[in-house]
Amino acid sequence: MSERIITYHEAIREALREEMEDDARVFLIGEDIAVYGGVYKLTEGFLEQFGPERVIDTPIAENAIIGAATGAALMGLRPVAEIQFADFLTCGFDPLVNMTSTIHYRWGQPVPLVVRAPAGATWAMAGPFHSQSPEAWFAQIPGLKVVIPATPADAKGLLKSAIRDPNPVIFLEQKFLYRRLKGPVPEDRGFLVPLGQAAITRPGRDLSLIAYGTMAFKCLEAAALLAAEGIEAEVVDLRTIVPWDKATVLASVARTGRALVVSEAHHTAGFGAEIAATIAEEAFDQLDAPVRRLSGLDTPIPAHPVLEAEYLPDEKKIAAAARDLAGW
Amino acid sequence: MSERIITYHEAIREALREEMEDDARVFLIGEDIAVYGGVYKLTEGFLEQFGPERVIDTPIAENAIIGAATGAALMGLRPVAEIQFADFLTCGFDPLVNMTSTIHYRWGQPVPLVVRAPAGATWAMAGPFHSQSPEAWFAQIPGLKVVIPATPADAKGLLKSAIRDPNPVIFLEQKFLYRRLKGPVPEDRGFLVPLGQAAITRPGRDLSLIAYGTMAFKCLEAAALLAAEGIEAEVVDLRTIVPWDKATVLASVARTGRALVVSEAHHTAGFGAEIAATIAEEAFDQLDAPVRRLSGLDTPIPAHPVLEAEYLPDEKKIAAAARDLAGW
Amino acid sequence: MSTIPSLNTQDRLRLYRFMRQSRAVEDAAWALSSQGRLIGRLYTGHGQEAIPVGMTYALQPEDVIAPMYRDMGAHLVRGVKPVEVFAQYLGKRQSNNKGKDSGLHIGDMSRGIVGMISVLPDSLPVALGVALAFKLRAEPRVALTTFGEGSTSTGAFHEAVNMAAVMKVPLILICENNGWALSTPPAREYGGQSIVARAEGYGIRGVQVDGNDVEAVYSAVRAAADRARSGGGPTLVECLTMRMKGHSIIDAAEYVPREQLAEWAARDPIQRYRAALEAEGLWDEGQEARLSAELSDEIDRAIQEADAMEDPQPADVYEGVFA
Amino acid sequence: MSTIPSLNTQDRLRLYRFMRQSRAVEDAAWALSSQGRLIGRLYTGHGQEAIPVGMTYALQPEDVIAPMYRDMGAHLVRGVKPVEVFAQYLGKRQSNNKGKDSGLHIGDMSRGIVGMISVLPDSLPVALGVALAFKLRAEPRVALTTFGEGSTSTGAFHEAVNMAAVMKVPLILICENNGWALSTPPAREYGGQSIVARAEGYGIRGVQVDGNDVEAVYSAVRAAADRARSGGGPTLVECLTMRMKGHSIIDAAEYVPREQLAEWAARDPIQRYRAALEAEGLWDEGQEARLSAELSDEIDRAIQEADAMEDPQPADVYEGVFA
Ligand SMILES: Cc1ncc(C[n+]2csc(CCOP(=O)(O)OP(=O)(O)O)c2C)c(N)n1
Ligand SMILES: Cc1ncc(C[n+]2csc(CCOP(=O)(O)OP(=O)(O)O)c2C)c(N)n1
Ligand SMILES: [Mg+2]
Ligand SMILES: [Mg+2]
Repeated sequence: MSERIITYHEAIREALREEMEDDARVFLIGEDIAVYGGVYKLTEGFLEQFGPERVIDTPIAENAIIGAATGAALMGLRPVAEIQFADFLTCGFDPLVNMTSTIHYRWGQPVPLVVRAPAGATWAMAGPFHSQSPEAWFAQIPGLKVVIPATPADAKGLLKSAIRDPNPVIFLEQKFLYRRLKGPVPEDRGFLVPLGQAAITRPGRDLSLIAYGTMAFKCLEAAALLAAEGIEAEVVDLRTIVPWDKATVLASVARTGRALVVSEAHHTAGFGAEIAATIAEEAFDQLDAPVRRLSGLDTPIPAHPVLEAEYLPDEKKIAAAARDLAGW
Repeated sequence: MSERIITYHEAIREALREEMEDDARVFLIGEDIAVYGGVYKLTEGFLEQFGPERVIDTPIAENAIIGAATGAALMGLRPVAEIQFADFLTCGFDPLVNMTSTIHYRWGQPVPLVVRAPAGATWAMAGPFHSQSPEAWFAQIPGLKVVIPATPADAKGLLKSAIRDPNPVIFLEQKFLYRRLKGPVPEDRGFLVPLGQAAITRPGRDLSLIAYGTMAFKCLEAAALLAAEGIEAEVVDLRTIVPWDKATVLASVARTGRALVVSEAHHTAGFGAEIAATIAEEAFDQLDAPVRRLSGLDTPIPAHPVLEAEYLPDEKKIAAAARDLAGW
Repeated sequence: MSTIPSLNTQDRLRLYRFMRQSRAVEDAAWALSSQGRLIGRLYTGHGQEAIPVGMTYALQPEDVIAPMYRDMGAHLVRGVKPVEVFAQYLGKRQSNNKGKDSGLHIGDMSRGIVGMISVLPDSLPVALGVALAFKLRAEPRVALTTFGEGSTSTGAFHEAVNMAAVMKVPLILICENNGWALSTPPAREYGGQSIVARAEGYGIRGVQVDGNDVEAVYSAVRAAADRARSGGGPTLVECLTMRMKGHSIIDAAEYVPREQLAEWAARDPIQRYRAALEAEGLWDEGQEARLSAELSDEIDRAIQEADAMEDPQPADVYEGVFA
Repeated sequence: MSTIPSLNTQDRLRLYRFMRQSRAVEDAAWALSSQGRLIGRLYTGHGQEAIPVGMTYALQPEDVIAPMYRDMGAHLVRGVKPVEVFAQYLGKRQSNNKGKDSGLHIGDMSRGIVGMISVLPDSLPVALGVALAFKLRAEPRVALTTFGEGSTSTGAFHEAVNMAAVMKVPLILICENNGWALSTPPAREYGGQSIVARAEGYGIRGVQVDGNDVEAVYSAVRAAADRARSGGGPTLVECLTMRMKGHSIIDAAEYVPREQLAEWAARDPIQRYRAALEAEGLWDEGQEARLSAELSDEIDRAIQEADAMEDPQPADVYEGVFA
C-alpha cells in the first residue's frame, strides 16, 4: 500500500472529507466549523466543497448539538458533531449519558453518530478549561464507544471506522499532536482501523508501557531513552478506550511481567485505573512487579508552563518510572 | 454517648435540621423541596420550620441550582442543594466540573456547598434514569469531595461535616437505604463523622471486602453468610470517596492478603477500579491473591426486577466471589 | 395563514374514540399499578387527552413525534395497540423496551415515534435533530415534540428552541401547560405571562390554544405543520390544560387546590367533546354504551394477552448495549 | 422610573480616564502577546470599553460583579491595578490566579469580583446565586454579570435568567452584543429581533442601549440597580457595540466585513466621549497629552514591575485544590 507522510491534523481532515464524499448521509455540525473552518481550521474549505447543508454552523449550544445529532442519526443520517474543546463536553453531557447512549439498549434503534472534540493538554498554556482529558467519564457510560488515536494513520483509519459504526462514538483528538506529529498514512481510500484493537507500537521484553493518545506517543519517546540504557520497553497503544483491547494488553504483560500505565488525565479514577486494575486482576500470576500508574495530577490543569510541566507526565517522567519498575 | 435507633432517612433529616438550626447561613435549594417536602419527603416540615427564605423551591434547572448555590457560597452562605435524582446531576455537570470545583484552586476563595442527591439502584424498579451511581465522574474531578454514607450514624455525621466543610461536597444518599436501614445514632448534637476516614465495620482475617454505600451494607450481609461457612471477611466501608482512606484499606489488605472491591456502579472505569489499582500497586507484596472487583454491569440499569437483579451485585454474589477469592 | 380543511364526521368520531381509548387504557393501567403489578411508576395524562390525540391526528404518517409521558393518545393514534402498552407497562420481554426501561418510553421509528427518557425535556433537542434531517434532505415532513410547562425552565428547552428558530427547521413545539410541575405551580417556574410569550423573543410563531378542546389543538397543529412543511420554521403551541391526577400514581397532590380541580373537571375534554358531538346529532347514548363495552373488552383482552407474555430472562440484560 | 442623578464633571472625567486606561492596558497587552510573552490567549474589549466602565461605575462598592473576558474596564473601576493585570497575564506567582489560570479570569471577593471561567456563560448562574444571597439576607446590594450575545444561546443563560425572574433577585444582566460570537453573526445565534426582545418572555425588564455611549450605559445600569435594590428584580440590558479586533489575538477575523468595522470605528466610544467632553469645554489637547503620558508611564512601570515578579514554582501546582 502506498503511503504519504502527513500530519495528524491532515489525517483527520482527510477522513472527514473522504467519508463526506463517499457517503451523502455524513454531515458536520458544530460551532464555527463552516465559515471559520473550526478553531483548529480542521474543516477549512469544507463549506466550499460540501455546502451549508452538510457543514452546519450552530449557535453556542452543546446540549442541542448533541441532541440534534442524535435526532438526525435516528433518521438515518450520519452526523459528525464537533465540540470546540473536550472541556465543553460537560455542557452536552446529559444527552450523551442519558439519551444517546441508551437508545439502542432500550428500544433497539441504532444511533450512528460521532462526537469529535480536541482533548488533552500541552497546548500552548491552555489552562484548566482547554486541556482536559475526559475519557474516563465516557468509559463509565455503557453504550458509548471512545476512541483516542495517537498516530496520523490511526486518526484517519479510526475516524472513518467511527463514522461507519452504528453506535455513538466519542472521538477525542489530541490537540498536542495535531500539527506536531507527522506519520505515514496509506493512500488507499478503503483504509480503516477497526475500533477496539490495540497496537504494539514498539516491541520490548523488559516491561510494558500502556497508554493511548498523546501519552502513547510520549511512551515511544521514553522507550527510546530507555533503550539507550539497555531497557527494552514494549509500548502498547490502546487506540480505543471503549471497547478496549484487554487481550493485547494482557498478552504483552504476560511477556514482560511488568506494566506501567500512563495517562495524562487526572490520576484518581482515571481510565488508567481501569487498565491497571484489570491487569492486576487478570495477570496476577504473570506479574513480577506491581502495576504502576503514571498520570496527570489531581489538580486542575494549570496554565503556566512551569506548573503544566509539573502536572503532565512526559518522556522523562515515564522513563524514570519505567526504570524504577524494571529494577523492581 | 446515648443513642437512638433511627432510619438512614431520618438521620439525614436530623443532620439538615440541626445544621439549619445551629447555623443561620445554611439554606436548602432544589426542586419540590419546600411545599412538597422533596420526592423522598426528606425535607417535609422544613418549610414550616425555616420559612421560604431558607427552603427554596426552584424551577427545573439543575445547572442554575448548582450555579446559584456556588454564588451564594461565595457570599458566605452555606447552601445545601438537592438534585432530585443523582441521574440528573448530568444537567448540572458543567458548573460542578468547570466552575465550582476550580474556584479555590484558581483564585483562593472557598466554596462551602453541599450537593445532595439520592443515588443508586434497587429502588422499586427505577430503571435507567433513576438508579445511577455517578461517583466515579466526580472522583475524576479535582476539587470536589464525594461522600457516600452506608449507615444512619454516618449519614448524619458525614452530612454535618460536609455542610461545615469549606469545599464543595457531593453527597450521594443511597435511596435503597433511606427507609430500609435503621441503626444507632448518637443523641449528641455535636456528633460528627470526619470526611476521609474509612470504617472497619466488621473485622475478619481471611479477606477484605471493600465497598461504600449500599454495597458496604450488602458486604456485611455477605460477611454473615461467609462466617457461617467459616470464612471471616473484614468489611471496610470507605464512607468518603474523595478523599478516600487508602491507609485503612491498605492496612486491612496487609492483614488479610486478599481484597474484593464491591460497587454497584458500572464496572468499567468505576471507582472500584481506583481502589483495586491502588491496592494492587501499593500492597503488591502483601497480596496472596489477585484483587477482585465485583460491580454493576456495563449496561444501562434495567427496570424489570429480573434484569435489575442480574445487573446488581448482592450479598449472594458477593459471598460467591469472596468464597472464590478465599480459596485462591 | 393556511386554511385548515374542516374535520369530517368520521374524523371527529375517531378523535373522540382515541380520547376515550386513551382514558380507558390509563384507567386500567391505574388499577394495575394500584395492585402493584406495573414495572416502575405510572404517570398518566388524565384530563390532557385532547392534546396528544388532536396533535397527532393533525400530522401525516411520515411525520415524526417525540412525545412525553402523559401522551398515551399520541401512541394510540400512531397505531400502538393497547396490548403493546400493557406489555410495556408490565416490562415483558416482547415489549418495546423489553423490560429494560419502563413507562411510556416507547420508541419505534417504523411508526415515527422517538422514545422519551426521564430527564426533561431531552426529547426536545432530539426532535430538533429529526426536523433538521428533514430539512437537510428537503423532505416535506415535520417533527413534533411535547413538554410540560415546568420543563421549559431547563437549558435543554432553550438551546433546542433557539437552534430550531435559527435553523428554521420544521419543528412543532407543544407545551402542555397543565398547571403543575410536580408540586411547582407556573408562577414558580417562569416569570412571564405564559410560555407562548417567549415565542417572539425566539423569533418563531407562537399560539396559545385551549388544550381541552381537541379540535382547537388539531387546528393549531395542522396550521403549524402546514407552515413548517412549506419552510416557515417552528411554531410553539401552548396548550392550556390541567393535570387531573397526581404527578404520578404515588402523589396524592394535596398541594393542588380543590377548586382548581373542580373548575377543570367541568371542562373535561372528553365530556365536552361528547356533548358537542351529541348536540350535533353525531353521537348518542347507545353509541356511547357500545363504545364503552368495546373499549372495556379490548382492554381486558389486551391485559390478558400482555400478562401471558414471557418475562425477561436474566441473560437479556447483556443484550443490546451496542448495535 | 427612578431618576438617575446626573454625573458631575469629576465623574465624567473619571469615566473617560477609565476607558482610556482600559484601552491602553489592552494595547500594551496586545503588544506583549504579539511577542509571545503572555500566558494563554489574549482576548480584548477594544471598542467595547464604554460597557464595563459605565456599568461598573454605576454600582456601589458593596455590589458584586461577575464580568467576562472583554471587561478590562470593570476591573480597573473596581480598583484592580494595571500591575495586577499584567502579573495575571504573565502568570506570575503573586498574581490573582498564581499562574494556575490565565487571562482576565481574576476573582477577588474583597473587591466584589467573581472570577470567570472559559465555559460560557458560566458566571451567569453564579451571579444569580450572589444576588440570591443578597435577597436572602435582605441586603440592599445588587449583582451584575455580563455576557456576549452568542452566549445567550446556551442553556446556562436561560436557566439563570428564568430562575432570576422567578425569584426576583437583584441581578443585572448585561448583554454585550458586539456583532460576533467568534465567527458567528447574530442571525446565526438567535432568531429574534434582539436579545432584549426576550425580556418580556421572561417577565423581566429589558432595555437596549447604545453600548458605545458610556453615559447611556451608566444610566441604564444605574436605573437597573436602583430598581433591583428596591426589590424590582432583574433587568436585562442589551448594549449594542462592536468587537473591533479578532475574537482573540490569533484571529484575523477575515469574516468581518470591512464596512462594518469602518462604520463602528466612527463610533469609537473613547473618541466619541472625548469629543463630547471637549465640546463642553471639559477637556482639551493639553489634558489629553498629559493623560497619554501618564498612562503610558503607569503601564510601562506596571509591566516592569510585573515582569520582575517571581514565576510559579513546580511545587505550587499541588497547592490549593481544597480550602
Ligand atoms: C432534568 C430533570 N429534572 C427533574 C426531573 C424530575 N421531574 C420529573 S417530572 C417533573 C415535573 C415536570 O413538570 P412539567 O414539565 O410541567 O410536566 P408535567 O409533569 O406537568 O406534565 C420533575 C421535576 C426530571 N425528570 N428531569
Ligand atoms: C460552552 C462554550 N462553548 C464554546 C466556547 C468557545 N467560545 C469561546 S468565546 C466564543 C464566542 C462567544 O461569543 P459571545 O458570547 O458573543 O462573546 P464575544 O466573544 O463576542 O464577546 C466561543 C464559541 C466556550 N467558551 N464555551
Ligand atoms: Mg406541568
Ligand atoms: Mg459577541
